[in-house]
Amino acid sequence: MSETVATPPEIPTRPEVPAWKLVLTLGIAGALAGLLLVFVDQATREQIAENRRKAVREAVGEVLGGPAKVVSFAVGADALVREAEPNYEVDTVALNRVFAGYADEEGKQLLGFALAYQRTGFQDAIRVIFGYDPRTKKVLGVKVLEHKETPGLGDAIEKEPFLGPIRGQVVDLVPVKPGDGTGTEHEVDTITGATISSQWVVWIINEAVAKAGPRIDAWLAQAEGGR
Amino acid sequence: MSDPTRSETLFRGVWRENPVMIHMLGLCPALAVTNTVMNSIAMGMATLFVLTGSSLLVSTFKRFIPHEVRITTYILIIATFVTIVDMSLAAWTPGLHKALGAYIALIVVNCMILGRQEAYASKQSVGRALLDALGTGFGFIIALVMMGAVREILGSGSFLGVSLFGDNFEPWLVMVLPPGGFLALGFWLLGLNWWTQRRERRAAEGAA
Amino acid sequence: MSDSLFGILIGAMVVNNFTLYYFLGLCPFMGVSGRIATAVRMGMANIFVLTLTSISAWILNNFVLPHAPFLRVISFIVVIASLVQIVEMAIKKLSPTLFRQLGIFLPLITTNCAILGLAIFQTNKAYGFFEGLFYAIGAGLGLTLALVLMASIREETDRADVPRIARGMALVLIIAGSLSLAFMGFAGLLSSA
Amino acid sequence: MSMKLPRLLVTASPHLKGPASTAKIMWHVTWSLLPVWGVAIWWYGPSAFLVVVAATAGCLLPERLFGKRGSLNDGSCVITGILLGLTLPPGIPLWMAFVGGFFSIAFGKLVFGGLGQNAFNPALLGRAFLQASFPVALTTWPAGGGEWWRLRGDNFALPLMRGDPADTVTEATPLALMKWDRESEAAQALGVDDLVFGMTGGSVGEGAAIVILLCGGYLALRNFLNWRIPASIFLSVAVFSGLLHLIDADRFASPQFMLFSGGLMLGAVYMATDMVTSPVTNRACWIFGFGIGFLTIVIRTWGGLPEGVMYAILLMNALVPFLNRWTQPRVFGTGRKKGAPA
Amino acid sequence: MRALSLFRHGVHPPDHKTLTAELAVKRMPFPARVVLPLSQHAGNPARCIVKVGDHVERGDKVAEADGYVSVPIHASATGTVSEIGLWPHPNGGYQPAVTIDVDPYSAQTRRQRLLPDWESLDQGALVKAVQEAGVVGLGGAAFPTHVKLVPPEGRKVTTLLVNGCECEPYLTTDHRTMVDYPERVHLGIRIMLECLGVKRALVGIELNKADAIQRMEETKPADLDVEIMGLRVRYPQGAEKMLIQSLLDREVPSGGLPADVGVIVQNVASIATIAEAFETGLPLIERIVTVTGNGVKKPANLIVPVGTILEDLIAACGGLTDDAAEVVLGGPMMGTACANLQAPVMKGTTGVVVLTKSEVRSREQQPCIRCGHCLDSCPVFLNPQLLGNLAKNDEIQEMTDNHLWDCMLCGCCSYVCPSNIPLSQMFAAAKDSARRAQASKA
Repeated sequence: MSETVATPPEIPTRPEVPAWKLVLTLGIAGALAGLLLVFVDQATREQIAENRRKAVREAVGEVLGGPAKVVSFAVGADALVREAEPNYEVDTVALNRVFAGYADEEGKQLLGFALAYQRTGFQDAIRVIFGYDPRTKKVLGVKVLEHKETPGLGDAIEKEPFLGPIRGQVVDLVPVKPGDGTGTEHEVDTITGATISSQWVVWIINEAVAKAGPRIDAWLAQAEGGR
Repeated sequence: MSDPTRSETLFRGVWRENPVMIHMLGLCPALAVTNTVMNSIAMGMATLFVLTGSSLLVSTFKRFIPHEVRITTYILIIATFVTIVDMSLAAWTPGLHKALGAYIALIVVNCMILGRQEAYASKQSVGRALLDALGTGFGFIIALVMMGAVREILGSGSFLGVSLFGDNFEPWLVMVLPPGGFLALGFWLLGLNWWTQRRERRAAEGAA
Repeated sequence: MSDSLFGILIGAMVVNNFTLYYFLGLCPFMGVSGRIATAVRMGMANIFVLTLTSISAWILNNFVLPHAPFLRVISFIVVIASLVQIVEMAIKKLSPTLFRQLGIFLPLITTNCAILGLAIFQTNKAYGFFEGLFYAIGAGLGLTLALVLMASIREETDRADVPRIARGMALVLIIAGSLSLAFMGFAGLLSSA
Repeated sequence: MSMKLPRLLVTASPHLKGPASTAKIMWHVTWSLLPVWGVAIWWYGPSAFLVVVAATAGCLLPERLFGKRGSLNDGSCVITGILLGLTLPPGIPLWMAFVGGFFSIAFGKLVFGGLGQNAFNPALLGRAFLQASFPVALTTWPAGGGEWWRLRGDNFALPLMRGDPADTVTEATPLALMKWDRESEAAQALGVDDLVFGMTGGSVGEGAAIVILLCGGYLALRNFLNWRIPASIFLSVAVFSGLLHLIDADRFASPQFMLFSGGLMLGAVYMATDMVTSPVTNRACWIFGFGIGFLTIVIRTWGGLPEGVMYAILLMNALVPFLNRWTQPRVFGTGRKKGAPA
Repeated sequence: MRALSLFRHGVHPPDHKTLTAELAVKRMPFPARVVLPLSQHAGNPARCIVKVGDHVERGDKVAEADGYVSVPIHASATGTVSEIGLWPHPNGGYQPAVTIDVDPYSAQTRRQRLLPDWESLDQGALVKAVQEAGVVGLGGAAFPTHVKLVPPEGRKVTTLLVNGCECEPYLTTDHRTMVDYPERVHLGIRIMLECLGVKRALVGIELNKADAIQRMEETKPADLDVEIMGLRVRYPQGAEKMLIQSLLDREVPSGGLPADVGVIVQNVASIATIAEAFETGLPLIERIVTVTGNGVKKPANLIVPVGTILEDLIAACGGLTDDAAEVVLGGPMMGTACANLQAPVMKGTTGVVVLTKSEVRSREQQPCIRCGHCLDSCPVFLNPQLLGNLAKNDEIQEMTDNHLWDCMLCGCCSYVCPSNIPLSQMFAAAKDSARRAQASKA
């Protein structure tokens, strides 16, 4: 096999173009492209950000069972930092933000916290948001934000038959095979055929609680103590 | 070479020189996002938009683009259109944007688009370039829908989201998974080969 | 939970193989996979460019793009293309042998979706410098693996009496589909427990 | 001078022919599968019979339609069908077994040009296709016990429709127990004896380890399979799982367990040794088997799936041309060996 | 005595030797005519020096050597040259040959010696005399023996190997030579050692010829450094390279000669013939031929005048049976089939094996299933599977890169192939076309 590099014959008729012309062409093209993009960006940026926030906002509302008021907290090094306005930019890798939902407008009746967290599934990350009541350690509601599990199989983790029964269970959750449960309030029935995917959801909840739980508890103790 | 008619310019890319089925170009999106017909159409439309837009620009300004930097310029133009599509989809159809994911940005490196600029738009009039881009783009959409149809019907038992076989249908999940992409295109090619070869044989028999 | 570097490497290499799972880098996969020797060199060139891409994408992401995220696609493609060009010229000058081995593949790779795909995925996953590096190497190894497997199978099937309707790309796609099926065995590797 | 002369033939040398023939090899393998099938029927009842028949029918159809003339007689198709059937759960709807068989032969063999030219083991490719298509049906393992005549699942589900899960009493396979339910009573109670002699949840042909070994031994003695492949698979599985078991006996299952659980026996003896898709050189056979064992343990231990034999074999199938190329025998009179006398 | 076999692979076909192994060598009656092809040996054909009508006596030269790698041909019976022209050749087709009508009234007696007494000759003259006697390798290849007696420049031969393996099934020529004429073999060895200036000789005999081993041991002269060695029964034990490896554990380098490892190999029948020639003074005009197989009525080991037409030879053995289907000259593994029984016996014809219909029923070729049995059988460690695949696609260059030239066409791969792929035939054809390509390039 010969792999000599064949230099294509120069086309003799093409006139030499001065370098400044090349640079100018690229410059103009680049500038025009940039200009166009800035314009489109201006038109779409807010909408895109809003779409993202909306997704999280709706999810928070869903897993907390429709709170009247939501407060966001940045997860600090050792404590939760309350934010003035609810901020829905979440980083599910770092678990940078949790949300507290209240049943009343004044923020008196705490419904629970919403936590968004992720881990690697079969192919890619599974991102889950769930509501959690720090006082009873109960899960309030679960929603899968994003996953790439097998369609038709692993994607059962985003469906009600699996997620519904998790509601009301107490962390630490223990995944069990359907029918094998002993009836304790820690148990979650996994999905036949998608056992691992469903176990991952359970682990995500456990890990998220393990990670942010102490800070939530601390905040709660402070808030209730201060009252 | 005789000058092809306008309709030839338009229809050539649609079927006879279909970018995916015949020339094997743009395979990456053709395999990656065709697990439903809707995704196929969306991806096809996005590509059509980028292709038509850049063909128009390139053929309009072909006089001013020096040969030495033409590829870079084409890429710049294509990338601009792709970014526009990307942001627009993200803003107004977030669901679709999520389904297509990074593959929208990857339209930039779809060899079909760059190929059309280099081979056609940079040499022809604006009108012809437009026809050619439309033809090729529709050809691309057709190919993607062909893929999407097979994959969605078998893989989800539905077409454009409408269930075809009732609730008890057992979907062939493999078709919506990556292997299904390869297999579906392989299956189409087998069929097309069978068809063309049969036609050739018939023609040969007719001639004899 | 963040993945270990080894996990990222293995993940990019076999679990989410760029070619067989993400359909990236299909042009060389279909075009250059006729011979093992060529496939190996193509793979090497790919690893090299992917690594380079990962580094430049990291630099862009951290120092340039925070100010203008809408320029991401454009800047990735332009920077990568020119970088590869420069490296190509440098190799040509410094080591003609290496150039003969890898050089002719470099221009092919520049407009290869795997390269841009890597840059975008790396950005989406918010990988740091070393994570990105391992991701790139894993992806490159995965591409090489797929290329070499494909090439060695094709060297066999070139001599087989493949039926007329399956000759050419149809068979290649079915082989690729089979490989992709086989690679499904790696699903979830290192991510359970 | 006239001697009555018969018409004489002229053929090329050698004029003698060894006893082996392709059809003989294939039919021997087929016969040797019958005891395995028999044990399966004894355990899983009519379902085991039906599933294998459906898979075989699925294999025969495309071969008859698109194959070369007379290629049905070489027996290879029947082997593919029976092997595919043996790897399926007994309760699977028959139409799925049929589809799997069809895919095996049409896409796993005929597109490559028929017998001898395919790159992947057709039966396993069909199995992988089914596994990817119908993961739930393919991982629904019926429990033992009950009346022998009872079907072990909704075998007669209508084509394209899903089986009725209510018909099935399921049970986890030992490997699944070991992977996800290690603490459970069922896992604790599981002994290697059960794996070797007893009936555990699993595919049609999984339980008959001893019979498979005996039949494989017979085939190896007759040189109808290369003994190096199963030998190296067993060896590498034993070594790798043994090492892991030594490191942490609580986390990693014992080598005996790894050897006798899942489809390892069937895979090592009948699938990996498929002549077409295994290497031709003996050195490559060792590497091939070693690779299968290693990948099996990797997938079983760290992968997302409980069982990896099938994928391990398919992956190594893909490597076979490469292995063949790199293990060419040293031709007589070349290389380092002593040349001139001292 | 040790049972040696250091060569690996090979095959073990049923040997069918019992048909003739116990039958002592007998002389066949002179036929009505003999036909002497001018091309009976490897190298240049001999040049005819008689004309039609000439009267020739037994042992008279009818054709002389044309060059160094060539030997003369002698009349094998007293009679008249009746025809010089094309005649069916055992290898197929027609080739120039001298036909002698045998004088029915001649006594065909032994005549005064034509060759000098060997003890009076020096090395060079001895080699010349061997050429003059028309001796070629009688094991089948018919390579002129005198050429082998002069090792190439720079190679020192230290050992003479005598090949008494006769690993081909059916044949018992060498076997009976060793049983019936062991003294002659030992004398031949003595002459060869003298000729080569070598002290030591090893005789390799397969263990299925116990009587031959015993007779050779019994008659071994005390002053001769000869060792008789039993070898495992395995085809192709008698191939030069395999024999050298089994007896001495040396590998002849690829493309090299036995002399490269200090060895020369001679077939036992050739050695006996040299001894006989110097004993009787007559050149090589007759040889022992095994006529055997289930297709022949009375199998026998016969001393046959070179040039005897196959039809006569077979008639002398009772004729063909009704189900005879194929006549093979030489052993069934490497011999060539011959459909024209007018073809004559040549110097290199070791045997005539007649196979019956049931033994040669043609087997349908099937696709290769990559079982690898051919690799396990190839004595020189080729990859016949790969080579066959390349041959099918006419990739001759690739084949030569994969050591096509090391193939000795022993037929083991074809023998074991379950799919009946005629591998060795394909390799022979490939070698031919490679040779042609080389020739046209040159």
